Amino acid sequence: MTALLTIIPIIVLAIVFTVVIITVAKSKPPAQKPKKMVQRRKSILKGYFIILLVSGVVYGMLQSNWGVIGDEEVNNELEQIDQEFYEAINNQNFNHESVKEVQNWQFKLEGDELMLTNLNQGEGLSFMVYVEKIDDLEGEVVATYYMKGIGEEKIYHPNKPVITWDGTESELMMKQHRKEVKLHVMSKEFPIRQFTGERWFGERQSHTFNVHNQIVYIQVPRGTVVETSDFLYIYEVN
Amino acid sequence: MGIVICDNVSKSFKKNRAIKNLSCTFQENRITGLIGRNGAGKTTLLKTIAGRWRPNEGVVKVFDEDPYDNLKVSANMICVNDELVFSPELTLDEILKSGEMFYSNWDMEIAEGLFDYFELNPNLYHDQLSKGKLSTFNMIVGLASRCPLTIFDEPTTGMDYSVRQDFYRALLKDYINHPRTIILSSHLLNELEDILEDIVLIDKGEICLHESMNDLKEYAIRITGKREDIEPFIVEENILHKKKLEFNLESLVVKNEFSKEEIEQMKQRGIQILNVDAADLSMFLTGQSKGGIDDVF
Amino acid sequence: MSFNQPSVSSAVKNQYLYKLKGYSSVFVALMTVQIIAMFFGVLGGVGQYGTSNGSMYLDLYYVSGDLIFAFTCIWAFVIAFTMDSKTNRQAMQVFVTNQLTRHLANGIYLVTLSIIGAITVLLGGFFIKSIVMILNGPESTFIFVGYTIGDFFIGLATTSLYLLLCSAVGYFAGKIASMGLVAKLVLIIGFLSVLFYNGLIERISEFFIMEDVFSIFILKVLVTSLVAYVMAIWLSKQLEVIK
Amino acid sequence: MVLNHDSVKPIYVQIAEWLETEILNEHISPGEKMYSQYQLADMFNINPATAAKGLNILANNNILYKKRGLGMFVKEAAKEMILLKRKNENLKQMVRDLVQEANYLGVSNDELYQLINDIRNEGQGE
Repeated sequence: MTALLTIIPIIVLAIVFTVVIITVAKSKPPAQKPKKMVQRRKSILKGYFIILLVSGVVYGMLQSNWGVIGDEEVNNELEQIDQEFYEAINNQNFNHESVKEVQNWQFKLEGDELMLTNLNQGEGLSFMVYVEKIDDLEGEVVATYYMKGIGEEKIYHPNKPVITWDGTESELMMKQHRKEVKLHVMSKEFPIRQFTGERWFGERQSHTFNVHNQIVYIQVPRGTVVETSDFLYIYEVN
Repeated sequence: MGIVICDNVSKSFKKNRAIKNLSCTFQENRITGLIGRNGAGKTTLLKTIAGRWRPNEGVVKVFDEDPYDNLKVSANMICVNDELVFSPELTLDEILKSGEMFYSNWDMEIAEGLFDYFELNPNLYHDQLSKGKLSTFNMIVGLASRCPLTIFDEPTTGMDYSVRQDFYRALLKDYINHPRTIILSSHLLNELEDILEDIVLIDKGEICLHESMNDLKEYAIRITGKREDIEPFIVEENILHKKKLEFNLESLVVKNEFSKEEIEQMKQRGIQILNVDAADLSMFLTGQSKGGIDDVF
Repeated sequence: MSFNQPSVSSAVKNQYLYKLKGYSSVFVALMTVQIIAMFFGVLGGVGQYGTSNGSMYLDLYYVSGDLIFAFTCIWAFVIAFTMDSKTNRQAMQVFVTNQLTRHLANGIYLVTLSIIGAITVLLGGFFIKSIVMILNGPESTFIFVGYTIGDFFIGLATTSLYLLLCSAVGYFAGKIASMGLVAKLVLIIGFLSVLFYNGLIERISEFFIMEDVFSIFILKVLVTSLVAYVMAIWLSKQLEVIK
Repeated sequence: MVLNHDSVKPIYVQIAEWLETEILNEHISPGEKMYSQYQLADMFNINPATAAKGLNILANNNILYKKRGLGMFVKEAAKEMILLKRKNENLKQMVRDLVQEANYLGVSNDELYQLINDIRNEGQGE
């Protein structure tokens, strides 16, 4: 109910405005040319209703042109792509349509220890790293960044990470610039939400999308010991 | 047949009694004048008849029904006063059309004819009208609605003389063509006495006279002569108004209860006998004291 | 002179038409209130919600006609509050009327206003959304929550019912307010204590807002409105007899 | 005719007299339909009841008679009736007033006769 309390200022504001507007609207038309007054008022009203009707049509067109996101159908589709993506990565099936290679880094490893460091750990930003150990890599480390192959919608794509070698050539530093996205959610009005399970200020986060999809795939020579810092999760492949 | 019957009706506001134990009957298809001074209780009586409120005591019957909150009475009665509130957004023309919608007897031809005659602009709004034009418009609504019971409460407020004469004539002509019960309240009797059939005089919330207009004109006479000549003929209670003149002369208004012989005798003694104007008579009947304002000096 | 035997239905119909034709200022008030609500809605100050999801920070602006809905509810309340005021009563008494027909005509009129209000609330929602999209341009990202014809009709019904509820309560409150100074004070104190008395407002709002079964919601609103309305008529009868 | 509101005579008496004059002047002939109370009310701008009272005076004096549903009609002998009535009532009253005034002024009978003769001659001389 705290949500309800937060809207009390809005209600008070609305009451004040409404009372003022209604007293103004109720006041008599001025003595001079009230005929024009009343006619003008009536035509303004007509104009208002026409604008409202037109905006209904406009919105319908915009919605169909720009596509629908957040719809159940679309969500299911995204979920399916999500599954296919992880499955493909796990099976090293990098040519699958759900996988898109973005960048590839190669480094020369000295010794048999590799330290992976997340430079973003203070910000609570984590990395998901797949590590594959391969026999015929001669002291090479290959890091590849993959993302989901789901079109151009930028809200699905975070900034790509920056991966660098530190001076000792045994520590791989990963950094990512957090991406800020401003989203306008074209929500349904409350009286509709009431019967779609969303209620007043209900679980609106449910509109958030599965964007936790940056995957860094690292190939290292077999026998290398991989150590990690916090906020960096490793899945060993094979 | 009594269209409106008031039996022992009292109505008070806060502590102020507007009408007291008032009984009267308004006959069907007559024009009755309700005459009284300002504050005599005319408006209170008319609003009670119109069913705007319930009397504190007594019974009011209109068309044999209690008018309060009564749809049948409302549909067959219109009460025109200067408090009529119409929509501020409707032109006069549109108000007339609304009237036509509500009242089944509505006569749009009369309404339009009167509109033209009084040069009212049908495109104006009600609250734009001057006091006189407002009364004219309200009067047109009252006439055109052609209700079996039509009440005009001080309908001529703000009208100038010629418009008042036109209104009385219009009222009479429409009444002749479509007889109905009309109650007309006014403090100006002399202008409308000819068109009235009955008159009800009201003073301080009480009825002091209910007569036909013709009887009212013979109700009293004015006798002027020397006091000692007059005195033998006069009964004290019958004196309505007394005025002392120079040379021991007196001018009395008395109830006309004299026989033909008495009148003859008075004439022979040189006593002057005149009729009393109905308007003057109503003033004397509703007056505070028998001498009028002269008593003060 | 023939007597006119009016039927209640024809008297109600005439009064209703007269009100509808002669009082467009209520729609002007509706329009103004909604335009103000739209202004705030387009500014986007409402329903902002930030969420961090790993490598992405989402600033979510919820765009909807919620504010229009709230303002319109208050409009319905205020209009109903003044509907049977002394001036408006006098305006009805000019023509054929009695208490029953007046209240019935008022009731039907308020139902009409509720439906018109509901249509404008929903269309106003589209208006806000369209304006936000046009102002932000096609480069911005919008999330459309699939809006079906069915949603529109559910919204229409629900909004009408909420507006009807507000107007019935407003009609009742207006009658209480015409009771005189003491009664007015009682009304205001009562209203404030309902607002702030622990738990009461929650229970009242839960009763309507948390109801997610449509048919039960309809029943709740209709019964409450009818009770408020009948109480208003009863109160009105008492008041007018006293006077 | 214009009604005289200041007259001692009530309006309905004035109406009755006017109707009599109409008959005497033969504007309405015997056997013809008399004006209705509504026509009279309209003509003189008076209440129809007042007009009816004026008509009733003539009916009571046997100058008019009622035909059911058709209105009032002028009797055949109306003119004679009016003349007789006026002689008996009105003229007598006028003479009474005349004599009274003469007494006041101390005018003798001879002088009065002389005056009447003079005025009659004046009328004939014209």
